[in-house]
Amino acid sequence: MRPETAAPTEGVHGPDTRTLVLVWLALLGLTALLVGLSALGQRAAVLGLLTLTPLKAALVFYFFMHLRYEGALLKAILLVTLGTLLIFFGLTYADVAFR
Amino acid sequence: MTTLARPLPHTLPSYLEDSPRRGLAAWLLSTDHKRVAMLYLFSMVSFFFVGVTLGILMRLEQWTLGRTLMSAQTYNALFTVHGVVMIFMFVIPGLPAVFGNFFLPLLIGARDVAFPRLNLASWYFFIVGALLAVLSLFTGKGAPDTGWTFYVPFSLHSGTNVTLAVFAAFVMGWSSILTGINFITTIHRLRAPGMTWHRMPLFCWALYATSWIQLLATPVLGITLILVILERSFGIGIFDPAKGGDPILYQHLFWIYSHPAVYIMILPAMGAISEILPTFARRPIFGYKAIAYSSLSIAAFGSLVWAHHMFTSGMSAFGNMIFSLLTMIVAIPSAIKVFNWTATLYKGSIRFSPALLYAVSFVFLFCVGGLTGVMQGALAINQHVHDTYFIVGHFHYVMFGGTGFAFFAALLYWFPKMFGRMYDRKGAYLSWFPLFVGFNLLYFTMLVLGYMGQPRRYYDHLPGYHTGHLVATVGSWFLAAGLLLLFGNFVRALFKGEKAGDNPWGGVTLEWKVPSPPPVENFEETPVVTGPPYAFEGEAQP
Amino acid sequence: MTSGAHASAHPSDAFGARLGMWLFLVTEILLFGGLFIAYSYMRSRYPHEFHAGGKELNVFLGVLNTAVLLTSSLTMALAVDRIHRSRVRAAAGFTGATVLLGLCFLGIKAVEWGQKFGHGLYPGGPALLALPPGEKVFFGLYFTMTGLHGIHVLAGVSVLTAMAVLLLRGSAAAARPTLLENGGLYWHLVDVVWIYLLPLFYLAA
Amino acid sequence: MGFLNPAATSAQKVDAVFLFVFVLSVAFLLFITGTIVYFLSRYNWKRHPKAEAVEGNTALEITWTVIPLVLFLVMFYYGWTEFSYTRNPPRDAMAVEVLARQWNWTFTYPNGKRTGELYAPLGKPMKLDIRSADVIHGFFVPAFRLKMDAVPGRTNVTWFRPTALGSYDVECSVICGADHSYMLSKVVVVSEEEFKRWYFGPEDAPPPALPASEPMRAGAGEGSPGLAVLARKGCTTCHSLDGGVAVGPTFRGIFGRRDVVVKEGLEREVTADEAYLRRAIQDPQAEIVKGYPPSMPTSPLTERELDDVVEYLKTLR
Ligand code: HEA
Ligand code: HEA
Ligand code: HEC
Ligand code: CUA
Ligand SMILES: [Cu+2]
Repeated sequence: MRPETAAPTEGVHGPDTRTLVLVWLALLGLTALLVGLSALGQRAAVLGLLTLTPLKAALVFYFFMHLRYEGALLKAILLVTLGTLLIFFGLTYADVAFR
Repeated sequence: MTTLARPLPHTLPSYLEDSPRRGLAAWLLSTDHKRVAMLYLFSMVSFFFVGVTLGILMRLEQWTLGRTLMSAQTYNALFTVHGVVMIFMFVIPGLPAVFGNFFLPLLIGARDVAFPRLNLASWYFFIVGALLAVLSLFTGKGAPDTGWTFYVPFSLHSGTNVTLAVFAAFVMGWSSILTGINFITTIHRLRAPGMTWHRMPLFCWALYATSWIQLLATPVLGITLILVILERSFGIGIFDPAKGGDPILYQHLFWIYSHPAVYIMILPAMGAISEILPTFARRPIFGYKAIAYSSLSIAAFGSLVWAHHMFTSGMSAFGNMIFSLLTMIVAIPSAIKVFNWTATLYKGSIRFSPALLYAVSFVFLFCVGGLTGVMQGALAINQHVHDTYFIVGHFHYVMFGGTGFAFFAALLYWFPKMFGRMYDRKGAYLSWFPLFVGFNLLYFTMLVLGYMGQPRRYYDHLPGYHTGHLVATVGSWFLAAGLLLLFGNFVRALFKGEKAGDNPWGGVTLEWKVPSPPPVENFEETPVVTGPPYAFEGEAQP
Repeated sequence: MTSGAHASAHPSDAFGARLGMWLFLVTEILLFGGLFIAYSYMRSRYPHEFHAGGKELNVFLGVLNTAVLLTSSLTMALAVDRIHRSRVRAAAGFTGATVLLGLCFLGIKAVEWGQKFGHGLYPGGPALLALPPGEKVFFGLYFTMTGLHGIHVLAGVSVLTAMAVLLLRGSAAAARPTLLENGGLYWHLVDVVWIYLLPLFYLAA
Repeated sequence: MGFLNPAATSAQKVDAVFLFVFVLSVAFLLFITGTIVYFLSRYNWKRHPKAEAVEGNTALEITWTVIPLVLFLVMFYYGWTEFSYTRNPPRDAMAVEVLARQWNWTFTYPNGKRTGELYAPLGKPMKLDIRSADVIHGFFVPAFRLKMDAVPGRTNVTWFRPTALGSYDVECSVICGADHSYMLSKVVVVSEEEFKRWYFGPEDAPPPALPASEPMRAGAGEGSPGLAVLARKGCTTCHSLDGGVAVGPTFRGIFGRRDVVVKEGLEREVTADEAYLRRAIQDPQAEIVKGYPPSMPTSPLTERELDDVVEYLKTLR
């Protein structure tokens, strides 16, 4: 294994049961919050969409998918992916938003 | 290397002789990366000849005004199938699937790619997709007639077999994605001890960048094609203006993939050229890091420019502006490569060979293609030349003159390694003349026709363009002659070629340190790398 | 001699296998990413129609399904945790629970689609054709995106079922964490996609 | 040949940008090719047996990054300004609606006049609102270096100011089906007086003509008035007069022909008498001739034009 890319693969490297359950509760709580926020109206709903949803996704990535316990490579890969997607969005909007 | 800690032993039989299976199964079920590469090579060259024949037929149709050989419907099917075959079955898998599969593990000192079975599965995806595409010609209401771009709403209304063709492209896309996953993992995990990133040959850098584009862009095409199929079968209304959909959205999604795809085609070609030039100049490549990083930046910037295919579609003024600006910027890394290649010849000790001749022709033809690309990127010029033969000229220069010639150059360079036999070098020089002359006669004329205003995908043309069409058609015959000579030479060498020896060109990267053809395991013992990739000092002259 | 290279270059490279899986997830993200681009493009063209369309959806079922899927993600994560601790039967149990929750999700989805279909709201359906253009697009996207997501859930359920069976049968390959871990990564990604679909269609449309 | 003759202000601007980029490109191409050929011969191993390992040169790398970058930015800027010119019509431009459909062009003027060829007064700006009735087409006038797609569901705008009298090709530039390459028309640039005579003239005023040296396309305006209407309204793009295969049924021998038509889903046989012909022209979607697509548009014809057409169709034996 190459030192630069080797990740801590040995042994158990995930969160323990307690952490997992806490994350799950947080996810449910955030969902409830999102639903509540959306009831307030369109603006609040969009605000929730833009803030709470990425937060929920981050929790899943970070704990359920063990990203927190991985080396830099996998984190970089996810960042590149999301960055690319963001660029696709941004440049599409360069057309759509200025019609 | 690539300077090795010590020379490698040579005792094992070659991969061509060593297989637990017999007959066809030895090929169709083998997960050896070299055999998979051969599967790709032979299936792809066959499709290439199909595509090329369609190209010749199109040229013949333009020989006279009005009908020459076929109906308008047939002509429309011809350029569609020609485009689909050439793009999805030849230039996109082209260098990565053949030379990447064969040489990536060899170049980094690995025994195979990271996921050998997945690798074979990729070929099956490819061949199934390709066969579906062929099937789409003969079933339903005839071959698709929309052009390889499948623009909606025409592709929604067309009665021809668009659905099957689109599905075929979808399947082939997965082949491309799986190959990309495999190569990235291989480069990260399977480099030999001492093979640091900056000791990797440049072809590997190019493949790495290519694989990332395949991963990030191909899925977008996948979903776009699915939407076309859903729209055709269920009328979901996302693209159909009659239902509130928007054709421009389709164009965005299509080009988000298809512009990066042109860099999938050219990057490995550039990588192969970066291997060939130092070997024959017998000196390290000029600006190793500049070339390596420009591959990555082409991959990155390449995903920012897609809408330069849509300048006349009615995109917003701001969109036009920003995409034209970015298009100009993506040309910079290509320019850096061209200058570094030129400088690599400086103060070398150049041995001429067919591979070198094709490689420098690549540089010339790619420059013509690239510079016409820059012209199209300038907004004012684009609105005149868009959808004319100027575009057709541009992309044949970059795809055929670029990727195609690099494919020939790579084949001339690595053929002795892959098969252990040498082709007739004089014959290879000889076929260059008709190829090069015919190429320019055919495609430069197209550039002129395009600026005069000949639209593309035209079955018939106005009388004013007739002379140009005649010249181009004659050029295509020269081209055909050259291609037949070249491939005839290869076929002859497969059976009758003399033994090539392990290192006919005096190359120094790892693939030249193993026997020709290499054994199944590639390396009898794991090589230990101690130096940069192109160190020619102290190497024996061939 | 030849067999070594043919099986897998490095069968023990657990990180390599995970890397491969993550790269595959990259493609899945962009596959759905294309649809998200289409969604936001159309939404900025038809803000009001999207709002009207969103009102027609059953928020209760959507939120319920979110809870189901989030819980299935928890059981999946627990299964992976157990396999790391070599507690194979527990891992199989949690995998089984994940499968059941996945099926539950699909069941609710089926009910929801069934209601829409019952009202003639399906691509080409009479009620849908009567809607203004923007709402047609909204429902087109709704069916496409939830449908594609459903197919992914179905694929995940099949893969996890196979793994649970392998674990119960005591397969050595399945007892190595790699397989279940990769299955889990896939399942969580499907969950993430749904986390986005919920507000896009049910809440903030 | 005449294809390269620029005939509008937009053409002059595009040509200028092209020339600029072209000259730079040729210079770079010659420089690179020359250098490669020179190196190949100068550093051939016979003349230069010992290679020197020059690994790179940072100053050079920066030079050949920055110089092209600056040049590219200039090209972009020049291209963008001249492009913006063609996208921003002046206020006094006459607005003509361009409707594309498989496979012909219809031009509608502000006063409701409708033609199959575009007539434009010399030196006056003309704005085009480009629409499509079915699939995407492309409105392309090579002599004006002007191109704009006709996209269903939206209106794209461009404009031109002609600088020379003459008749110039209009070509469809986006693949739109079998007859894509026959989806042609003309822009006829006439003097302002001639244009006004036609534009303000009566409904059936003869189309504006070029000075005698520029012949009009054969057929249009010659012979019977019915034929002139057919040419003007673009009927002949879909219907042949000589029995040739086209989008719609041929007009040859149409009068008295027995056709199978589909009406409200039912097939029946009709004889093409005068009443039927009038119905088929005025309400084309009501009865569809079997084996043809329901793609014929409704073109408003005056009573007089209708009479002329029907009279003419009778003569096509
Ligand atoms: C291998 C494939 C390939 C490659 C590498 C490229 C490379 C480039 N392409 Fe090309 N392109 C295609 C394949 C490719 N293209 C295809 C298939 C189409 C048509 C699709 C269809 O519609 O069917 C197309 C269409 C296309 C269009 C759309 C035209 C239209 O339809 O209106 C544009 C517009 O900007 C464009 C631009 C460019 C540019 C700027 C580059 C650049 O990357 C080029 C960079 C290279 C150089 C610039 C040369 C070297 C540099 C120097 C020598 C430096 C010195 C020069 C100066 C300072 C001037 N291309
Ligand atoms: C790598 C890609 C590639 C390659 C190599 C080629 C090669 C050729 N193409 Fe290609 N072409 C495309 C990609 C490519 N094309 C694409 C993407 C399009 C756009 C499609 C679209 O609009 O949707 C296109 C469109 C296109 C057009 C435009 C059609 C139109 O707009 O109306 C034309 C017109 O002449 C043409 C001609 C040719 C010719 C003559 C060749 C020649 O190079 C062929 C040379 C021929 C030979 C060298 C023949 C030798 C062999 C034989 C004679 C057969 C012998 C057989 C056996 C031994 C089995 N092509
Ligand atoms: C876009 C193509 C198109 C144009 C333009 C067009 N038509 Fe047609 N026409 C058709 C088609 C297709 C049919 C057959 C289907 C139908 O009956 O509607 C047809 C049918 C007809 C028929 C009935 C023919 C028969 O055999 O019964 C007549 C008469 C006719 N057209 C006259 C005209 C006239 C007059 C014009 C011009 C004002 C015109 N068409 C313009 C496409 C066209
Ligand atoms: Cu209309 Cu092409
Ligand atoms: Cu492009």
